[in-house]
Amino acid sequence: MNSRLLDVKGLTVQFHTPDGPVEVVSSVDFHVNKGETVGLVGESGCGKSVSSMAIMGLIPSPPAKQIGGEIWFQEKNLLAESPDYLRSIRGNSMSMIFQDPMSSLDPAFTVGSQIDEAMQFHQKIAANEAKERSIELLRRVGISNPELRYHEYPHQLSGGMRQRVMIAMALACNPQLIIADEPTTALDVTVQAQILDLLNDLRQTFGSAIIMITHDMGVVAETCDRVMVMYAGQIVEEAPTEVLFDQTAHPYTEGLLRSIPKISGKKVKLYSIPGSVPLQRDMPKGCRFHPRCSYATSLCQEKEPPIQELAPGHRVKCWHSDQVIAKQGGV
Amino acid sequence: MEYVEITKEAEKKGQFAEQMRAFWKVFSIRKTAVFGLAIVCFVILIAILAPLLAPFDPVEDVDYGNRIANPSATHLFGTDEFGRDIFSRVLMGAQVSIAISVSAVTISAAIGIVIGLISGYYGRWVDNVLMRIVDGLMSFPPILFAIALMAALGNNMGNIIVALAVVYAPLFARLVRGTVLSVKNKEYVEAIQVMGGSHIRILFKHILPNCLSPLLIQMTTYFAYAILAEASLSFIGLGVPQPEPSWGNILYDGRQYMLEAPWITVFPGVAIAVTVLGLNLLGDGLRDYLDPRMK
Amino acid sequence: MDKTPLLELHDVKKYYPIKQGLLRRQTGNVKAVDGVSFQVYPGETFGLVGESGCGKSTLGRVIVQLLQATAGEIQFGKKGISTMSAKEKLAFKREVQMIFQDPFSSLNPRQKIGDILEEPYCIHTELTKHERREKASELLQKVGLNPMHAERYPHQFSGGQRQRIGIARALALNPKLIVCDEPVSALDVSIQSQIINLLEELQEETGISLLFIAHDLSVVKHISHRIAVMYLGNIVELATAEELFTNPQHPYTRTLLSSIPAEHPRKKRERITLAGEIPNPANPPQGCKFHTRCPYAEEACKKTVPPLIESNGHAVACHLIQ
Amino acid sequence: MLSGDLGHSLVSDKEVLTLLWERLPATMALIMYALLISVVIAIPLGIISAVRHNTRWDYGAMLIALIGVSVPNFWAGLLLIMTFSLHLGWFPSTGYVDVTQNLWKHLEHLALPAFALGFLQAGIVTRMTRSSMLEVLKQDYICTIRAKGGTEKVVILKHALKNSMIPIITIIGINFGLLLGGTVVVETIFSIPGIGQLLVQSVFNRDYPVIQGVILCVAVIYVLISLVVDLLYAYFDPKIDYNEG
Repeated sequence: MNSRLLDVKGLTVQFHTPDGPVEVVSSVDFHVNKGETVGLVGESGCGKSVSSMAIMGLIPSPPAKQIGGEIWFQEKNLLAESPDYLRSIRGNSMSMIFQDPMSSLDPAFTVGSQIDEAMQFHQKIAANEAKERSIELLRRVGISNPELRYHEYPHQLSGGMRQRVMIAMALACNPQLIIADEPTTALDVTVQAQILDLLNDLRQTFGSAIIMITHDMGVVAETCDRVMVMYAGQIVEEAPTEVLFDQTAHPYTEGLLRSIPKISGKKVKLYSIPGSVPLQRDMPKGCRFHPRCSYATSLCQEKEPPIQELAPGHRVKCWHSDQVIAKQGGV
Repeated sequence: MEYVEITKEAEKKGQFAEQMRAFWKVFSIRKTAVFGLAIVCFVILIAILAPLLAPFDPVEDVDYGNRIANPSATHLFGTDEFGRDIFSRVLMGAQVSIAISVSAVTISAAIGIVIGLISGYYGRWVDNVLMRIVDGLMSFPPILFAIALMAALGNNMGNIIVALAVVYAPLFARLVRGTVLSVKNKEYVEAIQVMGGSHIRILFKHILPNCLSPLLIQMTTYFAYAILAEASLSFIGLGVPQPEPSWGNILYDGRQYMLEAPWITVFPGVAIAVTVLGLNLLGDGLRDYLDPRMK
Repeated sequence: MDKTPLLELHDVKKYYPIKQGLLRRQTGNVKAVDGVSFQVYPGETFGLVGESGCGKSTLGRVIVQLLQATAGEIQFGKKGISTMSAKEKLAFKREVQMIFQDPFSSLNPRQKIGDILEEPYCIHTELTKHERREKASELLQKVGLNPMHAERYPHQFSGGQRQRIGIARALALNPKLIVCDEPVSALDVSIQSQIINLLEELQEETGISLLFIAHDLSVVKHISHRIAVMYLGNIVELATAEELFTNPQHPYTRTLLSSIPAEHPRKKRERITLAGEIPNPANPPQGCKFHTRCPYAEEACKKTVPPLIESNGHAVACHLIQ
Repeated sequence: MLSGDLGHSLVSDKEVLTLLWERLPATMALIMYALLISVVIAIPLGIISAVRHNTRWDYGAMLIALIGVSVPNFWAGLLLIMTFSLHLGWFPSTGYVDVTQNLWKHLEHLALPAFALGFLQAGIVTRMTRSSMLEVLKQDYICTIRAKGGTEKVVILKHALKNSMIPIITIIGINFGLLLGGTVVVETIFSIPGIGQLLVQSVFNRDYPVIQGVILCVAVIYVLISLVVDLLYAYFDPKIDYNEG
């Protein structure tokens, strides 16, 4: 229990819509240990970003109607704490990197002043000391000429550099947890590689735990120790990264992995998951994945599968996970 | 064959009704917008029916015994210094004021569409020349420009319409051009270009329909502006010639008697304010419905 | 592949003027596409990869004539586009179609799906309304949608479904070539593979040629027969998909390939990391445009532009290879 | 005309330029006060209604703004005179005292007209401030600041406000024409010897050289204002760099 940095229990998020309340995240449980990188994988609308925003306490209401469950961080249930307390840990012991570096920096202020701010919100620090530390951080995230860049505005930097600035900002107060929401999706391949390398490197020196939110299994393979796969607001599979790739136990994870074209090896026809993600207001009964699942039986249509622990740390929410694993053994 | 035609007609009508229903469903959520629409409809109705509703002739019926009379049962809004019935003058004034602003805005919107479409779609030197002219016209404050035009043209109703149309047309041209430019580079227009669709098809089937919603929103706002402008012009004696009633004219008359007969100025003022308020509410509602960015 | 090419590009260039100052005088050019030549054969999928700003999308738009080339010649079926008569141009526009990146802006929100799909027939054929409707519902079935969907509006569909509609529209006139500009990059992974499979099936069925523009290397590798890699407006390497991925020659291609995230946590690659950022295309480096970031650059690279030299169907533009 | 000679008035035989110089101070003072009043009312009101979006505060502020854009300024002027000078007697109803003669009297005379003129502008600016703030508050970088642990005060007054200023300044610049135009009516009502009143008088007298002079003068002011607006842009939007051309 001591090694647990973050413990999320039964997190549920409901949104108000004109058609009534909609549950975007349905009783999600997970934890993050100190210093580890955990992947949260899924397609758009699966609730992965909303979960992370809930952890940060950044879901505005409206549209949020209700946030249920518990989020334990540093011995405190964040959902029961005051907004002031949440603000005091945001950017301090818990920080965030956003997807689009083009729109995540305030265009009207220099990048330097925005990093200074991250420190000044939480520490009593003299302006020139903050500046010194910001320049050091910029150097640390691989920006050349940091003294010069400090005075530049976001529009003067490329996408890759802006994402480095975002990372510097997230690191400003030595956080214990960094939530990275699709940090490389908006970037080119070569830049993505640079940023992933940087994150791996920083994680070793700073010792922060990272929640890596992504839809890209490649990014998961590159960076994560453990992975959670989300589908339609629920976690459907959770495993150490290698186990997830080797002993996939949920049909959705299997589909995700198999629908990515392979660089190596012979060309085979791509696997594709039929249909599309169900809308929140007409969520199928039973297992939420059953209409798109090739293993589905009448049981799946009727009863929602429980979460089973197949091996230590490998949990899956499927009635037929044995078949899924068996099939891979056969290939 | 006839049967087919009939069903087609029915289908079209059904489609329109369906669209109107869809519109109403969203639009009616905003109570203020519905209120605005109600006001505008009410004012327009009054303007049309004014000759039937007015108890007195606004110009000819002069009640000498009752000059500057308080509002009463006979004269709902009182009378002015000639003993004319303010209620009738405000009703007929609605007709004049609305006719002027509707004509001016419609004409300027029409001119604006033509110039904006040509300028935005054709681009190059035509765009340069037209936009220079538009910028030149826009470098004068609208009301002063209208005053200058009225001074040059002389005041009668036709000239107010011309003056306001000239003043507003550049603003519509700019708006339409802006929309054309943004729609022109949309991928669905490019898809038609790749297919070899003609300019006529692209302009009228794909670009123009997409310009109509911002145009409608701006027209609503400019109806309000035009009503204010007409009133301002008349108020300084450069608008509708006396003794024809317009809201601005009545205010102009009432100015001298503000202390002893405030009703002469209060009622037409209320009429203007309520109409403009209705148009603004309606415009806001349309913007929320048609322009999702503003939500 | 010894057939006659369907599409041939000879040294095609597209420059955008940079206008500055009060008088909007031209002070330079952004060389978006700076001398590109290649051929696309009937029935093949030709992949065009590169990072943002390399000119791949501009090139696609030049080929479908949305943009005019500044210099160079594009030949389609033995006929130069610049020498085509108005009638031949219309025929060309019938045979070359395009699929766009953004499934949300590529369909007119005010048109019903049926009307969108009938439009190609309105432009190019004399079919009656009834026949056009038939065709439209056939198209919908072909791309895996319900013919009933013709009565709906674009906003009622998901991204993947809209992309299917875009494909149906491109297929309407039985074209010989479809330029696909990042057709799957806006889609979710599970939908991506559906669309890729659909394109492959349609190609098998109709023998159509595809020019597939994308930044995702694994997708391009999967779908293409031959691939060209672009950097700052030039092709730096061109080879068959297998050859390019197993035997990359150009330092830039190697960097790109090494940047692809691992497929499996145990198969992490040794990465070549590039120095610096992509130079400004308005002011590209002299000589080989890649030399400022190339780990192997020599004196010669700074001076002369390396030509694209082919041997055994594998073309590379690098001084160090020749 | 280009040499600065605008000719002579047909009525008073004074030089047009001299006439304009005599009249300009009153108009400029009136416009400045109106602008000041409108900004002081509108920006806080706009911020409140954006921050308290869809609450009673928002509806209240929007109602005030809506009345502002719907009430014609001459009517507002008449009502103000009726209430505050004729009935309550707090302010003089008409006339003008130059600032050099008596500052207090100067302000007293201009208070009502400036309010009548500024009310419309205030309505427009409030609405713009609100919609522009709402737009900015939706941006990703606002979320970044919250994620850094910034207080709402910092988020709104430092970041959101600076980013909202561009459209607000634009609308003030565009509607400067409305202010200029409004002076014509307001000066007439309040008998202020400004160029608006001069214009009306010369239109009635068919004094064409003066009309021409006033229009030219106003156009020059308008152009100067656009220049000021452009300079303000450069301050609020670092992307605009006039050195690059």
